[in-house]
Amino acid sequence: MSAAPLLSVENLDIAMRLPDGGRLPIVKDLSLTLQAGDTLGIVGESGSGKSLLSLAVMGLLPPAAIASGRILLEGRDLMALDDDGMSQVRGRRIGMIFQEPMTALNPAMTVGDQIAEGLVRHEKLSWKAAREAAVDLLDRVRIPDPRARARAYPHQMSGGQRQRVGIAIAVAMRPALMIADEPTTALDVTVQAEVLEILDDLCAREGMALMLISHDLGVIARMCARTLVLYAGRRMEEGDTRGVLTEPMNPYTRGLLRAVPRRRVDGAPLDTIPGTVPGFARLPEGCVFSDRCGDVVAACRAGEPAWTQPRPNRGVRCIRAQQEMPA
Amino acid sequence: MPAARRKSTGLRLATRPNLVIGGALVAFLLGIALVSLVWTPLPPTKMQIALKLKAPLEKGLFGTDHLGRDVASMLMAGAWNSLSIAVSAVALGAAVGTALGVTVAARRGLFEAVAMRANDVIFAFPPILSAMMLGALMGTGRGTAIIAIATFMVPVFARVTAGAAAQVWARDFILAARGAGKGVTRITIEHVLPNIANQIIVQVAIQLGLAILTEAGLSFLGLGMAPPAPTWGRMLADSQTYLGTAPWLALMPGLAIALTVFGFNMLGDGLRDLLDPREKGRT
Amino acid sequence: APKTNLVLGMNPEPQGLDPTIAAPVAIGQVTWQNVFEGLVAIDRTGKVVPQLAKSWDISADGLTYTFHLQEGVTFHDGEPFDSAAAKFSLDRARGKGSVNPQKRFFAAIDTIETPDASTLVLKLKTRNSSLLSWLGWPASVMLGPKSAADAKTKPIGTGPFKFVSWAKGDRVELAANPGYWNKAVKLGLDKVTFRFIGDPQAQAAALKSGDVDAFPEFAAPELMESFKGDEKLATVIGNTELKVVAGMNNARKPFSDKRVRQALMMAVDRTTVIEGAWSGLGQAIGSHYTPNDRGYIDTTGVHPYDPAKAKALLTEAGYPDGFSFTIKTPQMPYAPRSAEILQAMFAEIGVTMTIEPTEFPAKWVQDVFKGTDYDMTIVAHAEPMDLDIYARDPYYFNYKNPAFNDVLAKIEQTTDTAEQDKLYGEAQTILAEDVPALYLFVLPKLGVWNAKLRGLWENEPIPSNVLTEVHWEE
Amino acid sequence: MKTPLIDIRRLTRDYAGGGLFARPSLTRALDDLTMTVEAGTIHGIVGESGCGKSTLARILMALDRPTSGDVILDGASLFDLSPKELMRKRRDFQMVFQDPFGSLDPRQRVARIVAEPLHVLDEKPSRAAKRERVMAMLEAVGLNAAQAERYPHEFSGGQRQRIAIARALITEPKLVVADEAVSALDLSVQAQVLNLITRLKRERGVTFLFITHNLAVVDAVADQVGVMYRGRLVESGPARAVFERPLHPYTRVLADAEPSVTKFGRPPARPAPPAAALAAPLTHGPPGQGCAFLPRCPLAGPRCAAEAPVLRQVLPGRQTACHHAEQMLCAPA
Amino acid sequence: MTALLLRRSASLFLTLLAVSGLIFLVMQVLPGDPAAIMLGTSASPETLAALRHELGLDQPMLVRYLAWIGGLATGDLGTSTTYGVPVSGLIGERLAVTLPLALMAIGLSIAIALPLGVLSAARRNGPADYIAGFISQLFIAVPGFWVGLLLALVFAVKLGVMPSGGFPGWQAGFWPALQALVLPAIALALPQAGVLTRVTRSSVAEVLGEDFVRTARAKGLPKRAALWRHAVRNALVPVVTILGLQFTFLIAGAVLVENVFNLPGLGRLAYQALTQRDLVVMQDVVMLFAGLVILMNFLVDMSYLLLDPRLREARR
Ligand SMILES: Nc1ncnc2c1ncn2[C@@H]1O[C@H](COP(=O)(O)OP(=O)(O)OP(=O)(O)O)[C@@H](O)[C@H]1O
Ligand SMILES: Nc1ncnc2c1ncn2[C@@H]1O[C@H](COP(=O)(O)OP(=O)(O)OP(=O)(O)O)[C@@H](O)[C@H]1O
Ligand SMILES: [Mg+2]
Ligand SMILES: [Mg+2]
Repeated sequence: MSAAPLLSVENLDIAMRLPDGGRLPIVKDLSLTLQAGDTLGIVGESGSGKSLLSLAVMGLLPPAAIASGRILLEGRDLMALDDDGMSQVRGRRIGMIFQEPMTALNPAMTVGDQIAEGLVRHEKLSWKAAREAAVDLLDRVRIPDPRARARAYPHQMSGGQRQRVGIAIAVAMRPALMIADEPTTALDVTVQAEVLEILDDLCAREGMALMLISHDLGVIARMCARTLVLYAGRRMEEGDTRGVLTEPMNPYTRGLLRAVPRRRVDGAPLDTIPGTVPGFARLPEGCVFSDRCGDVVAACRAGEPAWTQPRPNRGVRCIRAQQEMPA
Repeated sequence: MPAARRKSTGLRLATRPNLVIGGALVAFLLGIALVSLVWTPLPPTKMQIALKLKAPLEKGLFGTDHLGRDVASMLMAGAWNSLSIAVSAVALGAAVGTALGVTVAARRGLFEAVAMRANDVIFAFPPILSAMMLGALMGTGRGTAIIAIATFMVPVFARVTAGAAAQVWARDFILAARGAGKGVTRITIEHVLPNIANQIIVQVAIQLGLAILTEAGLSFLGLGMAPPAPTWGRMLADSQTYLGTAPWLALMPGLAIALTVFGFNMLGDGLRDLLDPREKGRT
Repeated sequence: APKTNLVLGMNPEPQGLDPTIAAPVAIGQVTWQNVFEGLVAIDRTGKVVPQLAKSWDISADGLTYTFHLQEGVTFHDGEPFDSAAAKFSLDRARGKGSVNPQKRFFAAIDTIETPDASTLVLKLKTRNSSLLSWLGWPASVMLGPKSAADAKTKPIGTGPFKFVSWAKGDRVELAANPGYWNKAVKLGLDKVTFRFIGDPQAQAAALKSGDVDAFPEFAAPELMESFKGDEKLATVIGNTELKVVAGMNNARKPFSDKRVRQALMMAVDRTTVIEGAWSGLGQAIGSHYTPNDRGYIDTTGVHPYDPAKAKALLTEAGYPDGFSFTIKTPQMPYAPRSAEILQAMFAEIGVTMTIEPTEFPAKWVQDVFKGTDYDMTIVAHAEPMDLDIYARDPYYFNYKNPAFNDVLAKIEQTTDTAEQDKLYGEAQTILAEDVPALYLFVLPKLGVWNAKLRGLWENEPIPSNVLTEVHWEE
Repeated sequence: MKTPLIDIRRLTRDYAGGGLFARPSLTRALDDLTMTVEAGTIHGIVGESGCGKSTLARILMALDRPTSGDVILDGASLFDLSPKELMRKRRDFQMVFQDPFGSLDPRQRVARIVAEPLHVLDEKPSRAAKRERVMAMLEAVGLNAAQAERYPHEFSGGQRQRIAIARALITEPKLVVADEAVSALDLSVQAQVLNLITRLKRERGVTFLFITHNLAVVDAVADQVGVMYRGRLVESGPARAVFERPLHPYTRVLADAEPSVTKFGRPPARPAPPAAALAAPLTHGPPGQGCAFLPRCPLAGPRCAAEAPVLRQVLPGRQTACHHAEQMLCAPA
Repeated sequence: MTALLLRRSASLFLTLLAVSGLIFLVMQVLPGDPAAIMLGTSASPETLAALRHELGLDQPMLVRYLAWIGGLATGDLGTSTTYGVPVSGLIGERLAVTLPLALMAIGLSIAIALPLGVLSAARRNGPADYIAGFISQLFIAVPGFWVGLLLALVFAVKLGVMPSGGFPGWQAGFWPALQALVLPAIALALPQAGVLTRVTRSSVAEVLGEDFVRTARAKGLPKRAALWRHAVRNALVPVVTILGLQFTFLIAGAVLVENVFNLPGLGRLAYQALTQRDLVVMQDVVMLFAGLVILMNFLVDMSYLLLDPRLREARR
């Protein structure tokens, strides 16, 4: 049976409503598909709309955001679901780990209860059983002395510990799709490795699909079979991770790779992408990256380059990539 | 950018019914209060006993009271008296109470213990008692009424702000400000107050209504403004026994008070939304 | 059978129930003639009638009063009432540590003798024509030597009703006294509840809902109208002794000038004051005397309402542009209302009056009554026939008129009632002419009670709720 | 040798834990930590989550007081200063917080937030000068002037962190404690910020205490590095040398765990640490016997259980707290 | 914990002592002589002196103060000068009315305000919010004694289903006594509910913007559950603050409503004692108020600790 893909996002646009009544488009014409067990990495400049994309999938966009397009989970249009319907999907079918460990937890509830809560709600566990399960989950995310820590409040934990609690909340119900929005930003490398291991495990053993947002290309390389590069709300490049990271076709991807921190023996500064991210209100004409791109030509400014698929499993938005493509 | 901001002010107002309605109401009331200083349809204290207890429109816009005075004129003059007392009292109470509250939240320790207990003591005195004390000490009149009302608002504001401020003090940006070398006072002014402004504004709006009503109680005891100066509160108190025979006497000041409270509350809501940057994107 | 219980509403709650140790009128309104009785009593017309003294003789020089007491009378606790008890009561009231609010009543008494158990002899230092009527007052009632100390909370008297209970702040309950000495009295009630309700609206609601059967002294004249349509309720407007008087500090300028006082009096239109302050229910007076007092003469025409003349008089007195002063008004409803009207009327003749609300009784007594630190005040004088206050020194009016004092002294010396009445008329005329205070009106007694209720006093020669004759009609 | 800018001496910080109704417990966040930071260097601190890095930062900023121990900053003991002296001193040390969301006042515009520390300057700059400095600083961290009038909630996490960095750098302090300052930043901005930091060090002699768990970042900018484990310093030395040739097994674990753009997919299976290691409570008592890293250590021997290793010099400029440092020296990296 | 309790008790004791001193001083400053008030206007100076002596008013201030607090310490509240009965009994009777009344009113106002405020915050700027806002503003704007009059008019006079006022006492049976308190409780509760609604709304609205509410939603909690389980609890600190203030207000300041319903409550006792200058009762009642306020604040402070674990740690 050629089942519908687990997640398919079609032509998603997200705009923010402005106080004066205007709209500021952020995410433009974004499409992606994810099969069960797939691991997709999303990288991109800060503010490029990665979090908005994940929130759109969760149906938790801020009130000021307006989304259009389609988001299908196993063929069901999530955007057509009401809140109760979405509640059945959230947590259970799609779990989410948030970027912000410090504010994402309820300060007035013990972490154990915050983990247990979803289980009580969806798995119909008793609180006692759910709390037991929460202790196990804390253990699984490598929190030492989980039984005692389950009774701690978020403010009593370090940032990393809180983030692991966030992960425990998200994996509690073994969702089919996990959206992890920079889940390891606040973690040290050993714990990061462990957490990535946990996520890897869930994907491998339970066929969980993973949408991992990170700007750490190392993490992406470690975790994801495929990678999507976003810039200013647009897909810039997509393909298998190894291909994207070793043979980037888009100048932005190349810029990113050059900016990966490494020791410079000569003491020279690290490579950066020149300029700053333009505000969404004043994106350049044509290609959104054109004003920072080293390889820019006049045609880049003429119109937004189309999304092309030069190879199977590889997509890119750059006229130079098209031009350089062998016929 | 600032230019663009300014241009859209009109648009932004249109999306804020609270602010518009509240602002308009308050402006209207203040306008009336100011006009009453130079003009009322009849002198508000002019009695025509022969024309007493006439229904609205039968004599004057809102009828006459038990001494034949023009209710509409009294309402106008009352607007000035009531609003000036209520606004000054709340301003005073809120200022002192908030100052106390934020200081308590900032200093804690012994100061907190002493200040909050002192607060308790003030609050323990029934308002009437403290009002009478004040009356005994400084005579009666507008000033006494203002201070008496403010006195019992101090603990209210102190408590509300102390609680809210303590929560703000627990946030990280306070740490950043301390790291920047800011003292307790500066942090309080620059960070704590703006972040608790919401709750203060809501309280101010609520307490304004209460202040008007309290002034009525004080006038009743002879601690408010001396007659014949009309205040809404006293009009309400005086009209109590006419509820059955001349309902408009109670209805008019009652409505005026309700409108004022409503107006200030709306304005408070609107201001709060306006001041809260996070609200800006919402409709 | 008709009902035999009564719920009677009152406004201020009495603070304590012994009328011989505290002043509030409410004490007498619960206990006088119901629980406690005097040697003599004052009846519903204001006449002195025998009570525990069945008769008396007054010596020709007026210095010896011999009372013949009722026999076989006992207090509710069984203690007998005899001349010893009577002497005890009077000594308690006039003795050294006495806190009787009317101690002056007994000042004239020199000695008290009890030749036998049923005879009481009072020897006076000076003649005193008021003594007999004073002995009828609540402050002069008879208490038992054993029970007197606790009478404040547990009143025990000789009256037709016994004290049962007092729920402070809410009610006092009385029950008929089966062993009442006066067999001529047929009580119509066996249980009486006094309920204390302060708010006029609440009073009205209680009456309309039937929670209270009677309010002999209803508080708000403007609400009387609302009972008119109610067939179940009867409204009765009677007389009281409550004279609303705007007293002036006669020792202070400009009130020390008679012309000024007269001008102010002429600036006042009493009818309008009554209309505005008390819904037209009340009677204008021209001096400190009510129409139900003996020897009353109408003095309202002495200084009739005449603003033009008032202004002329002021000019004559040296105030062509008027002057300014302050009136200290207590918070009882009649006072600020009347004051506001006076304020407007004075304004007509160019006099500016500032109203300063003054808490009653505490601050008023201190500032005005004791301190005489005031220009003008306004208060209702409750005591009947209290003309003598204008002769007292000190008294808050600071009024000094030897001619007036002479008249009063003559009254005291005279036993001939016709002569007395004539002298009272003279005294009234002097006050009306001199205007030591602005005489405004007598407060009416606004009675509202169940239409089937009979026997309550319509008038109030003395503040009271005498229940002896009260009964329900079928 | 010149005196170090910061001299941290036997710093210990205990947190009283336990709730209102629970039994009180003690968490030792810093355990007898001693280290020095030379002026004009970038000194990296790495270590696992919860090892006390932020606690150290707070104490250095005089926002918190140690249970025992002392910090000598620029020759003066930080905790002996009068409040006034401390206030003046604050311009010399600034901090960038780990949490870019909580550390910005939601009710203030960016320009105001960034200008905040300026008030400790002796000569108060004029409004215009202030503004100019703020704008320059914003440019320097890769934000544009238009954004100065916005509120923090209008920015993404990375953008907010740049605001926080701008705020820390505006007084041109001698020392900046950067607690996870770049972990929320995307690569190109991270590179910009790192360049900015190196430039500030080079051109203005600013000293950075650079706390991070990202070894690559430390490796890229730090001159010196200290590795912390459970409240203690377990290794220190020149950054390059430490990562190339770790002298403590924990440093080795760290280096191994670092993901890299050149390592695709799941790394070869490593022996999982024994369960006991993870169960060991972070709340540990007073320094007891044995090495804290013992349960996770591949080199653990009997001595490690009996005797807590102290920090000692093994090579010139390199210190470690491991009984087996020599063994590591010989083993292939 | 015990140390904490000890410290709190010590501070409590000192506070009460300070309060007692202040109260006593205030009583002395009040104009009006209790004896003069009791004896009315006809009393002679020696009568007055006699009464002053009987009441102990002629003693030095310090002696009277010490006698008073000495009595307090041994549970003897003294004897009312006007009623002539022990104050303890007087206060006890009044508390039996006022306490249940205040509790009912508070319960009622919570029952109205919490759902209304939360609903308002959850549907911010929607029609429900505007309606709830209007209702709460109406409650605030209309004075309680007015509501009382209206209620009495409708339920006692027109319908006759409730007593128009007065209090039969608990010995008259639980139900009649309770019935007498229902209308006054409503009259008291509505304005309080109005205030509470607004505080709840603004506080909940604030918390709803926090990230952890989003986390809760991401777990799959429906809006309502996220609202009640996560947002409301974190929004309760200001609500509880107001609640504490209201409770003490209800006990001490409900004179008007007690008047309208003719209830023998503490507020009226205080007012009566004040006008009669029954200083003994005054002192004791105000002392009781102070004690209640302090107790209430203690409870509010404790509830902060329950509600917000972050506040449990001593800061700095
Ligand atoms: N509530 C909001 N109001 C206005 N603009 C917003 C709001 N939330 C996000 N934005 C804008 O939308 C854009 C995308 O934000 P988003 O949080 O998705 O970025 P991101 O890719 O997740 O960045 P980061 O890597 O820093 O987390 C940003 O430019 C941000 O400024
Ligand atoms: N206020 C506190 N009360 C109790 N324990 C605390 C408190 N703050 C921190 N801790 C504990 O102290 C230890 C060190 O915390 P710290 O925040 O310094 O760690 P960190 O190294 O900064 O971690 P991360 O990298 O995760 O931010 C942790 O075990 C933490 O749980
Ligand atoms: Mg993001
Ligand atoms: Mg940290």
